[in-house]
Amino acid sequence: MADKDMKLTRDMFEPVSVNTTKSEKIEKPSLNFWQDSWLRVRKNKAAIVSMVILVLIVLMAFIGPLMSPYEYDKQNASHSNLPPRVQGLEDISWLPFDGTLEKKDGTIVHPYEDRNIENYYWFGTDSLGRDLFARIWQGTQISLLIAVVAALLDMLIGVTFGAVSGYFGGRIDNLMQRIIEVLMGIPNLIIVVLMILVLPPGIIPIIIALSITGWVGMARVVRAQVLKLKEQEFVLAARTLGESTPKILFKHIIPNMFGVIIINTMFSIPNAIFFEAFLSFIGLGLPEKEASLGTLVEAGFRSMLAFPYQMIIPAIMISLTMVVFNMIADGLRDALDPKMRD
Amino acid sequence: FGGGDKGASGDGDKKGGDKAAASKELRVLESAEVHGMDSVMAQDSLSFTMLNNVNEGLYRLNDKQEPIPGVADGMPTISDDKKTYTVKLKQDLKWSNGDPVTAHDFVFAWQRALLPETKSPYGPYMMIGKIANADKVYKKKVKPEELGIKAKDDYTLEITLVKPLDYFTSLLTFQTFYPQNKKFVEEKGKDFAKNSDNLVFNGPYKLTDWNGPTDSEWGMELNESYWNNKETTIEKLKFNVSKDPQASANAFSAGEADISPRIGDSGVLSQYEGTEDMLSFLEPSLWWLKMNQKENKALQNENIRRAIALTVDKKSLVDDVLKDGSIVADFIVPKEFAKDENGEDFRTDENNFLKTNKEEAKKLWETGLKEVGIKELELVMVDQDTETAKKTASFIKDQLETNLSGLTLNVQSVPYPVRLDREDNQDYDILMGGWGPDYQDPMTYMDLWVTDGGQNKMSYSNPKFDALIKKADVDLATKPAERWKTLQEAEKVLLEEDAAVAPLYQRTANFLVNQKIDNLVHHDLGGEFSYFWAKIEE
Amino acid sequence: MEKILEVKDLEISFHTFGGEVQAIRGVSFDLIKGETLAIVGESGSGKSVTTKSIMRLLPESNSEIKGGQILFDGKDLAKLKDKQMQGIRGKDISMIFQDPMTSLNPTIKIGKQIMEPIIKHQNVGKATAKERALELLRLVGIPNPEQRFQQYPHQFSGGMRQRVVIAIALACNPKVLIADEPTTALDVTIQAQILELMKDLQKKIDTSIIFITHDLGVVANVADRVAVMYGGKIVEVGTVDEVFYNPKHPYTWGLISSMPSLDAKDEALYAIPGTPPDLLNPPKGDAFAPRNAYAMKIDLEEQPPMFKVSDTHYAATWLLHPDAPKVEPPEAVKRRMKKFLSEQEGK
Amino acid sequence: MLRYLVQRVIYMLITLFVVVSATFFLMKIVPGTPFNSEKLTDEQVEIMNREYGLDQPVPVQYLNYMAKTIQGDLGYSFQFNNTPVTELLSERVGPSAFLGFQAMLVGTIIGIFLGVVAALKQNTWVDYTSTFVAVVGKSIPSFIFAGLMQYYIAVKLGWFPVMFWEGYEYSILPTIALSMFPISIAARFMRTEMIDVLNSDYITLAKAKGASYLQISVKHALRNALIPVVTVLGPLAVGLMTGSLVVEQIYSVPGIGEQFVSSILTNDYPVIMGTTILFAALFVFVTLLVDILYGIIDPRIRLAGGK
Amino acid sequence: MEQREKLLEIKNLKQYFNVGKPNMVKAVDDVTFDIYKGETLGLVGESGCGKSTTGRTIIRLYNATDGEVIFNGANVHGKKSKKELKDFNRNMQMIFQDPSASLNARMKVSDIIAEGIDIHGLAKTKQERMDMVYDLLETVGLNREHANRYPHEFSGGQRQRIGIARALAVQPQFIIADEPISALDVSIQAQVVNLMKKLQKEKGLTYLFIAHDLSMVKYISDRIGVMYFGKLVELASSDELYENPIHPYTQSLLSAIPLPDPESERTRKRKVYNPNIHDYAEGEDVKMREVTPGHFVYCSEAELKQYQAIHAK
Ligand SMILES: Nc1ncnc2c1ncn2[C@@H]1O[C@H](COP(=O)(O)OP(=O)(O)OP(=O)(O)O)[C@@H](O)[C@H]1O
Ligand SMILES: Nc1ncnc2c1ncn2[C@@H]1O[C@H](COP(=O)(O)OP(=O)(O)OP(=O)(O)O)[C@@H](O)[C@H]1O
Ligand SMILES: [Mg+2]
Ligand SMILES: [Mg+2]
Repeated sequence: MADKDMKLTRDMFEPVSVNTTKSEKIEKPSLNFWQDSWLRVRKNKAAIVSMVILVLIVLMAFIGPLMSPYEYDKQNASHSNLPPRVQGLEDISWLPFDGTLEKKDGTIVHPYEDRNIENYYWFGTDSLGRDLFARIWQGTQISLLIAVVAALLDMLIGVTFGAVSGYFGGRIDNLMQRIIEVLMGIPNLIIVVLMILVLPPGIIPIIIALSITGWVGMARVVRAQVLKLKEQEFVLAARTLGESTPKILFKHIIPNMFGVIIINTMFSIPNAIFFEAFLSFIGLGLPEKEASLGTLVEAGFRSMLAFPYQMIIPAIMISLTMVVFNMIADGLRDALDPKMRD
Repeated sequence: FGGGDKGASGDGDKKGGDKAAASKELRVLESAEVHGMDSVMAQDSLSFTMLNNVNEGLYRLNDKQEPIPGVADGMPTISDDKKTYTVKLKQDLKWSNGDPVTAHDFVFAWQRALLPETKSPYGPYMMIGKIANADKVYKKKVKPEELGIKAKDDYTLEITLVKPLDYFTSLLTFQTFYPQNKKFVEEKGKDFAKNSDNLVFNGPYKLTDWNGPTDSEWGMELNESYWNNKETTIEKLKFNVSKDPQASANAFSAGEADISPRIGDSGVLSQYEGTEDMLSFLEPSLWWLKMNQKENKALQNENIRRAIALTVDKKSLVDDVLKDGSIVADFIVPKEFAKDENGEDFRTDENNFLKTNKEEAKKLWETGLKEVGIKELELVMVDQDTETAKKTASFIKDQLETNLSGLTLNVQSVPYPVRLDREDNQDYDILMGGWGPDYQDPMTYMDLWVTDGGQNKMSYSNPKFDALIKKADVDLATKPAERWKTLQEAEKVLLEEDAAVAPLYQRTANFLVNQKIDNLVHHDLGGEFSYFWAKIEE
Repeated sequence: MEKILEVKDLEISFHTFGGEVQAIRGVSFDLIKGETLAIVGESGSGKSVTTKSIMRLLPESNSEIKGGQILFDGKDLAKLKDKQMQGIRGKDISMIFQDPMTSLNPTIKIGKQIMEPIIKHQNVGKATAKERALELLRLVGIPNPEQRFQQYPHQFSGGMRQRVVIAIALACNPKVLIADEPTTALDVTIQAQILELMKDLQKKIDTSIIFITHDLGVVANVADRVAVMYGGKIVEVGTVDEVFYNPKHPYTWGLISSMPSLDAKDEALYAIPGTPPDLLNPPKGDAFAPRNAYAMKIDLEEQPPMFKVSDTHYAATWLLHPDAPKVEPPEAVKRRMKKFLSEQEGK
Repeated sequence: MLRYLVQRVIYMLITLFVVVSATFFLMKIVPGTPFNSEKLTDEQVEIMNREYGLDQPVPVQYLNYMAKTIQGDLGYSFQFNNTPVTELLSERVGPSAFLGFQAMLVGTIIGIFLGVVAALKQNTWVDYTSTFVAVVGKSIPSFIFAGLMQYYIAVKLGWFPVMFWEGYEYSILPTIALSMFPISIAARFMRTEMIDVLNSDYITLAKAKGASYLQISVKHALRNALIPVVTVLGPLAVGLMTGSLVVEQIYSVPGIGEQFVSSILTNDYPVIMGTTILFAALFVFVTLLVDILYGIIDPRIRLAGGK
Repeated sequence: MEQREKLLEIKNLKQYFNVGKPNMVKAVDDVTFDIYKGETLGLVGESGCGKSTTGRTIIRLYNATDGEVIFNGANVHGKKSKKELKDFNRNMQMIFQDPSASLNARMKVSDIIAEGIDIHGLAKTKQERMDMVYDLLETVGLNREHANRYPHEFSGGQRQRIGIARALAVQPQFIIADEPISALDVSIQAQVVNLMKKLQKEKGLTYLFIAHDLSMVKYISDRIGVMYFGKLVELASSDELYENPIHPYTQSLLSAIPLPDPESERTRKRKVYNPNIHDYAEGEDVKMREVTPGHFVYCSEAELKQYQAIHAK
């Protein structure tokens, strides 16, 4: 078995001294948690595409209102309800940008010609003659703002509450869990309406309304994680070293929940967008002039059949944003959740 | 499964509309529930409509908004001082349970409506100051029997007024003045009007399958004992609640409904623009901006108020924003509402005030600001949270802020009860509101603005205006022509001199109605429709 | 000696985020009817992957058999269809896993879990299957089998669960039983019981066992032959006596001398320095070379072939090459060898 | 077991009590009056306030309310001319509960199916499609979805009635609209759990027994994966059964969701309170139910609970 | 060896969980023993018998239900000032079982090791801190390049050594090692055990070494305690225990260990322990009794006689 056709010279059998310290060397480049996670996320094509779209949406939310020649809140009632018309695309009839509108009975109307309007409104105008292109991006900006702030608040409250409840356990935990139960028992519509009616109208009461019950989910997840982590040996090790409780929470426990926290926050963003739209639907959305995707889509819904573009474009925006956030959250869950790791 | 058993009757007719029309049944959508069928307690327009169709007062309105005899046998005999009305009743009218309809039923109902513990929203409001002794009865100073309505005999009523009221016959068509079957009401006690089984009817139809104020589905069928049902073709009606305008329009389009609720959304309306499906009525209902003059120095300034009133481009508001056929209102008493004996409209083409004039407004604004000594002004505008209101408010905000430099308008769209609350407490600077008539006379709009008037709620006070109203109300009660003039003068004071309120538009009501339905009669007062005159074209 | 299973030049890779993990790099061994072959080696050396590949239980999504054959009954298992494989699993070849706490389905009654393979493979009715299952429970020494039959796994202790798993594995009298660290998670006393049980049963049904462990004590107890794995390869194979008393591969030396013997107390234990090879980029030469105190130049260049020591004993180390210098094994190994040599002479 | 149940019920009652109390006081902060007529005279308002006890200090009102509630008297609606709240609720809760239940059923079945299929065919087009359906189901605001379905399926195609609540076929479109959310939630959760379970040791053992694909997924994996899904779906079911304003409004379903919103917007205190009690009771009940269900699905918990 | 200094005295230690609930566990039930300065006390017993709980209660991770732990003459449990606590934390440290769970995955190795240094302010400057970390890394056989890496990049043995470095950072006198090698590969266990022995020699450390691998325990320990169901059943020097196990449980335990020697395995006979053989009467005083000098067994008076009789033979 030993004889094979290879040239073995005697000197090859000289002992070499192996450096055992060298054998402890780690060849792989150092990857921290984030880099490692990023590698995983990168494999998820849907998440990556979603991230790119999200970046585009965010960019447009800020640039969009400036790109349009019209201001988002500038009314021009005589230009109301104009369908989308885009320079250059107006002659391509299968694109919905030719400035025409089909009526219920199938007739095509040409509002721009009929009303002698020279302007181009890329996404059309609303019932007060405001440019929908500018409004939609402005609305996206506001919706994102509301959603992100609400999600961050959820995170802040939820993590603190959950961490305290889980870490201290016992009676404190019991009490805090009861509080959560009660909060979940109170129909949150009451709380939301209350906030919106009691506080001056605007973005803030909506954010507060969203956050006031929104954090509960986060708190529960965090608590469950803390219960698990606080028994972990690295936490015990920190305790035996004499680490203080807040430091244990912030240095050891919470960083190890980043994955879960991020995933949850990512999921609460679309939930907030959704809820804002719902508030608009029941007439408790942002006050007029301001636009959010919720108010836009709701206004569009009212003229869904007459001016479909007024609903469809914001509906696409809102759905796209939600899809994108959900996909990213899903991707992150697969990448960050240790449970899903192979 | 709550709906299952109920649906048994309606299950077969999938394409309800067409089939229903053929079988002389109409399917009607309403945007709210019927809140109550006790005529004395009713306060919402749907309840009024239902009552108008299942019950009958002394008179009812016809398609020209004129009173015609109902329970009454002919028009009233009016005394010379115009304060005493004697009404003969038809002799053989019956309630649906077989009891006769008598004069006592009216006396009972009226007294009941007035007593405070009944908590009738319209009773005291409609009677005090009009019916003799109403105030005293209300304050319990005299017995209810002292109220100015007496049954001379079973079929003769004598009604005494405090002062002459030209519109009184038309007022008698109002549902609060309907008769109530005393025996039945007392027998049922708390259960009265709880559902259709606890009701009696003396009108063209009987209410059926109505389970009470929360019911979302009910019907009407012909009342065999009604005196005037020979020519009635619609034998049955089916009502459903549908609160979403687009959904209602969808049901209509799919043939599942013959009559939609009132639709205000221009987005929904514009789909039906120019089709025969749309039925529109110019209503005597007026919308305006109230300007609270209680504490706000700026709004106490007439120039500023006028500037605000002149700025809003009302034409654009009705044509471009509302797009529902509403018309510009440069007045406070609506068009096509009050007519004098010759059929002349109170509203002439001349007496228009506060017409939109942006340039003028700018100047007035500058002057006004100087007078008050400020450069900038921030005002809170309260409006209701309905779609139309919000859109209008947004338009107004834009109009005002663009034209009047230095003005910031904070719009607060609130639910109805909150709006009422804030109006009551005068917790607003500008309030977008409106008013519908309670009776067919300009006064229903004019006396709102007298100093400390119950509905003033904006601290407007001008002795000259008060004097004119008082004069019209009392001194000229028997001189219609002069009274008319005086009221027109008062309107001028209110708008032209004081710019106290800024009228915006007079509303048009729009409904989708199956083209086969003819002669669906619409009313300006009380109930919205009378169905029993309607005909179905084949 | 009848070969029941033959693995030839098996090569298996995993496709991971980091790249291709060459977990098995040319493994060959065979299993003789009725014997127990123990596979030892450090964590990650490829013991489980080898055995899982026999059962074709490697994750489909990212594993790949790159080469070699697994011959069983004349069939190459590596090439069988899923359906055919299902007919072999549990019937001809069955398996016991390391962790008895997680290998039973927590929501299904014990009895049902045992009956499953019987119904599947033996074409019998429920009643017969139940009979058989009860018999198996009795066989693996579970008291009150009738009552236990109706219970859920969480009502069993760890040792009892492992017995149940063994019962499942033996349900169809398999020709080959693969036990992947069946006692690692158990207490020593229970481990001893389980080992006795397995040996007992093996005699009764005459099955061949592949026994994976890294506990050399257990190997000494159960094995007829031993294969030592390192870095995805078998580096030494022989009878249990040959491997324990006359090891040839320096890794085996390290393994054996890192165990404290009950008598030697004060001398430091021999510790293999360094860390296991990175199978993402396996070294060019002998995978053990970087940790090998006896490494030679050639170890860094060429992978050693299997050198024959005796008919049953082979080792893959260049030290067995005639040209290699004679080296002294560590003290603990020498002590063992002495014993072996004296016995050899005795024979 | 009995002791455990009794303890749970006591906790439930305490929670309920706190929820009701909190809601009572919260509601009193909402501005506006419950008597929304411009025409009522001051005397009438006073009489009404007296009659409803609204002239008393809030704590007294609270005690009165609680006393009555315990006797099963939830008061009368302001908005609906004195209809007893109990009557009102019992009339409205039926359709909502029916729809919610049906949507939950349809939603979970479809969602679980999608999730299971996605997990079994992980990273294939099946998985991606299922994920896409789940995400989209969660991403389109329900009023848009309900509105579009009404127009295109009912009006244009005429497959189902446009609206109303008169027979079984009337419940189909609302059910579909309502079930989108449970579908997506169940699908996503199920997929995660299923993948997790499929990677567990006992599944490997089942494979080693020679069990087929189908047997493994149905007999072994499904039940174990269901356990965590039940926790999410429980509260979701409460949300659905207590009515959805959007769907009820668009399809004209006489349900409690729409009713509840309007009662909040019109300060109809007794109705708000009544609905809250109903909601909270259902919530605590479902929480208990979930725990019991947990025990049925998972024998480990059954025993722990019994201790 | 007679006048050895006691570092730790454990007196009637009890640790019950879920007191008052139906699922109460007496994890540690009236355990008494001493640990002398510089020695290694091994603690063995089957899974769940309370070894870890004993260790964790000693180091205050749990509040003892009853009993005393006296360390350096002071009671560990009970109220303590911040300073006393810090002192205590510096002097007593712990090494954990699971090398991957005992290191915070989100922290760099340098920060993990330096945690104790930071808490107790042992380094004045950043530089000093890093130097200490490098020192410790080298002490445990790693090198300074490793300081900037994350735990998951290390093998099990390396991680365990990082855990040891973390414990050493505060220069403790006493270390509780809770199964420090059970999760490691055989070939790597030796690394850790050698290291621990080396450190003991160099720094005069005292260990409580918890394990269930008896051959390793015997190798490292001076004395060994055997636990069974929350009770200490036998305590003796390690040679004595192996040669003359007295308590039947100990005998059974020893007879169950397979040795890496095929020859002896072929002949080994396993003894089975049946707790019923004791047959203690109600209220009988069962406690640790010294059978021969330094050899304690948990038994009744009658059993003591019996054991001594057998032993005398
Ligand atoms: N599913 C997988 N994906 C990627 N790599 C894998 C997978 N399964 C095993 N490996 C790799 O294959 C190699 C061999 O693993 P294997 O499980 O066979 O080791 P082992 O010898 O059984 O170790 P242990 O004693 O820890 O069980 C390891 O390097 C491991 O990382
Ligand atoms: N926090 C706790 N709450 C309740 N019971 C506990 C807790 N910690 C341990 N126990 C119980 O106490 C007993 C002793 O546990 P311990 O971990 O000390 O055993 P051990 O001897 O270390 O076992 P192993 O060898 O498995 O580590 C066990 O029955 C365990 O279930
Ligand atoms: Mg393995
Ligand atoms: Mg332990």
